[in-house]
Amino acid sequence: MSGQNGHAQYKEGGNAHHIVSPVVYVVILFALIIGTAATVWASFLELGVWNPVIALAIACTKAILVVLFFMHVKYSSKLTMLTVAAGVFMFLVLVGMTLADYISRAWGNW
Amino acid sequence: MSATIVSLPDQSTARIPKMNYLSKENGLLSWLLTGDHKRIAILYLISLSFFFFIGGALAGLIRLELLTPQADLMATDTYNKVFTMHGVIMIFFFLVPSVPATLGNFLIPMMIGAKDLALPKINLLSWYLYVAGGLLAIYTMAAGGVDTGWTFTTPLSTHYVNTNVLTTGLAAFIAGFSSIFTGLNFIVTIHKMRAPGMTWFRLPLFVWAHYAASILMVLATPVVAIAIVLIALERTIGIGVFDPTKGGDPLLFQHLFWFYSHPAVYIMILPGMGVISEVISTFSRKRVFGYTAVAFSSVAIAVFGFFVWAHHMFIMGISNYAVLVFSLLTMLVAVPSAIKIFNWTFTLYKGSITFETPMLYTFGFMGLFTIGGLTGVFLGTSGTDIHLTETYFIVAHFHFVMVGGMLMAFLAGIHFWWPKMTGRMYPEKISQLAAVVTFIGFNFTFFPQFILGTLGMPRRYASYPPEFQILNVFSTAGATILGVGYLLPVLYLVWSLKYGAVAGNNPWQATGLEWQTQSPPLTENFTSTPIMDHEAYDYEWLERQKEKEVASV
Amino acid sequence: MSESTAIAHGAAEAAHQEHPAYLRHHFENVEQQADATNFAMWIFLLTEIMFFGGLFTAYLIYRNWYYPAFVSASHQLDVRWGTLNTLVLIFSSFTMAMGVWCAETRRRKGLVLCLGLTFVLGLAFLGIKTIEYGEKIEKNHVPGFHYSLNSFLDPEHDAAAKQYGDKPLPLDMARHTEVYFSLYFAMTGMHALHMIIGIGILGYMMFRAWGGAYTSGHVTFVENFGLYWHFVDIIWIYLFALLYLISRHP
Amino acid sequence: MSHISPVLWQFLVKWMTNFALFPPEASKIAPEMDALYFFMVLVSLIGLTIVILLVTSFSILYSKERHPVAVQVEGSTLLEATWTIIPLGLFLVMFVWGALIYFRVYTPPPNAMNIYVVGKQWMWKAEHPGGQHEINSLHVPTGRAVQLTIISQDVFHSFSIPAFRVKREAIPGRYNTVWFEATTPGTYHLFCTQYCGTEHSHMIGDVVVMTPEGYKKWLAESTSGMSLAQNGERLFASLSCAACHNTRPDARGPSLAGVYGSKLTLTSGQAITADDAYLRESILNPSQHVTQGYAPIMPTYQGQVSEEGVIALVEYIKNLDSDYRIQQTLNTTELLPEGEGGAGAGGGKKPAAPTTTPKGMVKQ
Repeated sequence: MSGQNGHAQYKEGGNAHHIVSPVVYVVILFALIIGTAATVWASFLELGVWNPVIALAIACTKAILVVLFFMHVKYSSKLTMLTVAAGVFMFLVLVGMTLADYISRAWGNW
Repeated sequence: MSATIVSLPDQSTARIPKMNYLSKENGLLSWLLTGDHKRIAILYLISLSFFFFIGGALAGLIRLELLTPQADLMATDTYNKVFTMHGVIMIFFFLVPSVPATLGNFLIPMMIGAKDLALPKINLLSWYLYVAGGLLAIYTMAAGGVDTGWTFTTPLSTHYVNTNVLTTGLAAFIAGFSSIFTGLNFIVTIHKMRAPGMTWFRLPLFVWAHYAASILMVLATPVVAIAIVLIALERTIGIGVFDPTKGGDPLLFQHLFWFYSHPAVYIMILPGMGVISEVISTFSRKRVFGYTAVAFSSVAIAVFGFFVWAHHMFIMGISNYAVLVFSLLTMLVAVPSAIKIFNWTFTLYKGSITFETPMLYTFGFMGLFTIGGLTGVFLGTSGTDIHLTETYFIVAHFHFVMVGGMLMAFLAGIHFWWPKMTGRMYPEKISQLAAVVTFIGFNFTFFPQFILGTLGMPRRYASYPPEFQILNVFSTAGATILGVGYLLPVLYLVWSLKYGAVAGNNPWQATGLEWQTQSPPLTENFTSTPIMDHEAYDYEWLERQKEKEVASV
Repeated sequence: MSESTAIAHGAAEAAHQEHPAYLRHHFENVEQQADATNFAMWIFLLTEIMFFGGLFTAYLIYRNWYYPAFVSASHQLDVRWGTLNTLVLIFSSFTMAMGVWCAETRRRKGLVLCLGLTFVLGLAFLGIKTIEYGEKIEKNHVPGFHYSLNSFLDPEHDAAAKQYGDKPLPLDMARHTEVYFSLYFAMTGMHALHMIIGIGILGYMMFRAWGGAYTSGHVTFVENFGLYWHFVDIIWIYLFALLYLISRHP
Repeated sequence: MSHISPVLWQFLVKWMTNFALFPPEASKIAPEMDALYFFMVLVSLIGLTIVILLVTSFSILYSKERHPVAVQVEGSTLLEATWTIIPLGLFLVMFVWGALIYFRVYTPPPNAMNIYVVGKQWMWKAEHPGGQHEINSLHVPTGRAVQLTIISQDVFHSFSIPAFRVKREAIPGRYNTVWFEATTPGTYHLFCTQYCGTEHSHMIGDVVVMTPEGYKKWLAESTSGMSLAQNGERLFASLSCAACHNTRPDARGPSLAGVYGSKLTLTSGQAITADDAYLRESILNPSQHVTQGYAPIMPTYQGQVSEEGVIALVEYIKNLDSDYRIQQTLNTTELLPEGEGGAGAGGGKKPAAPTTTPKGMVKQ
């Protein structure tokens, strides 16, 4: 966590807002469309256990692209990145620890 | 008069400053549409007290019913509704918002040297949400009540009761969003609105505690919100997420519910701990022992608090291995609380202690919270939890932490900052009496319940085997004393609004920024942005400050 | 009042005169205000993650338990509608991002156009969703009293199921398709609710943007709404992968 | 004493003769759990005393009168480490100790005698293997491990016997187990501790612990004439289970003889031990529990068999150690007397639970 005080950050004033160029947006848009096509295509293949893995991997890639570029996180402060990370982490705690109970219920004899 | 405690201003000349946040505007609308965090805090204080006394009246009914082993005062059905509403009102409409929404709202901007919270409109919105939720809860009571218990256990709440589960759920849902917005506001304010020189490690511990609690509010509350939504959908259109007859797992509801409701107890207690840190430092005139340890223990409680929820489910048939993990993590979360208790104790060491009312409440807090915390370990230990859970032991433990801990801290804080909020002192002698009465009444009420729990008396029973009666009579008798202890402050605090001695800026000679401005403060809090040039709880700085002032006069 | 603690904050005082109207009184300057509201929006999105997190947890558990039911039930969703809706939302995210760019570069008409496109795409998404819901209602796939198992017990007579060569599910497994549809309606319903709220705010923003409210330097509102809109898009990306694309191979 | 009001006096007498401070220890696990309990009480008392002593002595020593000027102390890493590590160590001891007890309470020994418990709003029904059927009471012998297999028919309940220090939630849709070995004959409380609706506080009963001889006598006196397994057998026949589960070479289902406790491989490749929970699940959700080599053709019996019916079936299958009985059932299916084996035979939605004895009819 930053030790500097709240106001000092704003004194400089110059800390100009990063404006993302539309070209980047267009590139991301196409990447997302390709991702959508790829994930639909992959779901029609017989890949066994890899089907959900691929679907989730593509979904995560798309989500990361949106977060980084459309939501400007790539150009944002560390605090914003930390916030996103905290959100993902707590989500994983909720899912992971709940699932851990369900998975380990099958161990042992009851 | 002594060297450290300055005298109150001479009563004949003392005046409440003409310009202050209370006098700035008049009329009901100026309150209902205000963006001023201090006015919103007062609105909260009034509405919270209202709900506290409704919840308290319900508690009185519960204790009266339990005076005899038979369900004779009311039918079991009525009793079930009474304890459900007691739980819902006390938890969602008193404990969760209590310290943060009143004292936190009032003080956080002042403590960090800001003019207001970052999002004043959201702050007002969260008060309106709170009131809307509260009115819905009251409506539920008028419309026949609800008898699921505040835990909304499925499938009871979805398929087996015909009472107002939907309105109660909606009330809790709305109150949840009120709490989310409060927490969100605090986090943003603490990050972005600190005055020049106010570094993280110069923040008062009150602010640290609220920061930790806010993280919990923001991350945990939405999970119970979605659980309530699913219950509502299950009741209305009959979806099958928790319904075992359709293949759902009712334990999943327990997971989602406790993912919020366990951190919720830290949401309730952490701000109280913040109050204790401030009070104990001020009245021993000493920096809090191990400032960093206390600050980090707040954060540690918040973080570990997320990993322990399933200790509410030890006997429900979750995996034994999950029980191991959750039990171990529960032990870890107990440690920061122990650290806090000892650090507060050693704050007294070599201090110069005075025993004003807030300090008495603080001593009460330390004793009762120690008992409450240690009995929590009984329940976190998986083996003894089997015997003690779902009995009056749980009830006693929870009330020791929440009423003995949280409510004592709330009252300590209200008394401590009363001069700042109103500009007037509360009457000292009678308030000391109230503190002592509360402490005695509390122990009478809830200590017997530990024994009842060990004996195995289940909670939420309208009738019970006769051999439990004597302890229940003790408990009910204690509750009447406790009731007196809670009524007294209302009377004398209201009295003091008009007749209390004028307090002056800094009656306690405390170091926080909130004390370095007039009482009651201006709407903008400070005449100009303060600059923090010293550590928190720096009493030597305060001394130097006063010398300078004397010299300049 | 101790004077020395509250030394007049010279810089702030001097700057006071040149502050624009949209700067609220309790902030020192525009930067701080923008930063604070942006951070607040992110914290709000955190709560949204956890809100949907509960649903995703439920989904993962039941998908593991009742995999065959989930596969057969997901075949009842039309992957073409789903893909189209995904593309619609991705486009709307793009137009929203462009809208933010227009606001930042002070293009009033461009902003109104982008917001308008986003608005229309949002409505299109909801329209398609309504068609899909209509299909479910027609086939009695809405959980509850009228829920029908015909498509799963007798896939031969069900066009959607036949297309993927579904075999009839045993009765107990077929019953668990209701869990799938419970989650389907809960998840897409919550998502649609967010869309509706978003579209409402978009309408308000278009109105304000026409008056030039966001193209004079004060872009925080548009930016923050953009964050919300992109977040809703991300949720859909996952919903699409989890609800529609469990396994489509025949 | 005459100046004390007689009413109050009466109360006092009543209370004093009817007053408890600590529950009786009537099971083998109880003294062990109490040992941990008292250890924790001791630690808590010591901790509390330390805090109280420190606060009181500091308050006296450093009150403003005695100590007008405070000495600023930053903190002490050594002290803070002490009160981090010592509580942590103590808590970890409690954790390990508690976990050992927890695993004991919820891991029944293999030779335990099994009693089924069904919770419903608002009563406990206990089914003994011998067909004895109780409501809101439970008779158990001393000196013998008793395993309870608990399930709820509607909402969450919780089966609690404070004198034994055991408790287990009764949950709809799955079996939970707990076990104990009673040591002292007597009558003890049985509570439902999970809030379950209007009559929650009336869902209480008695646990009667008897000497082995007394228990034997009780068993003989309260038998309904048919054991649980026999009831199961009747149900097995009326549901025509034997049509598939037989030993004929063309049998469509696996033989159930000796299946209980054996290791099975499912079609999913998962290896599983056939326990009570598995048997129950494969009756109600068969398609998820198909043994390797068989087609998933078994219909579900959800909605056709009550929880008690499932229990009877499970108990019947548990006791099948040869195919002889199945062959018998196969031959006698048609010969069943009218009315008795009618459960479910007509495809009725809610069959009269064949296990319900006249005694069980008392309530509901």
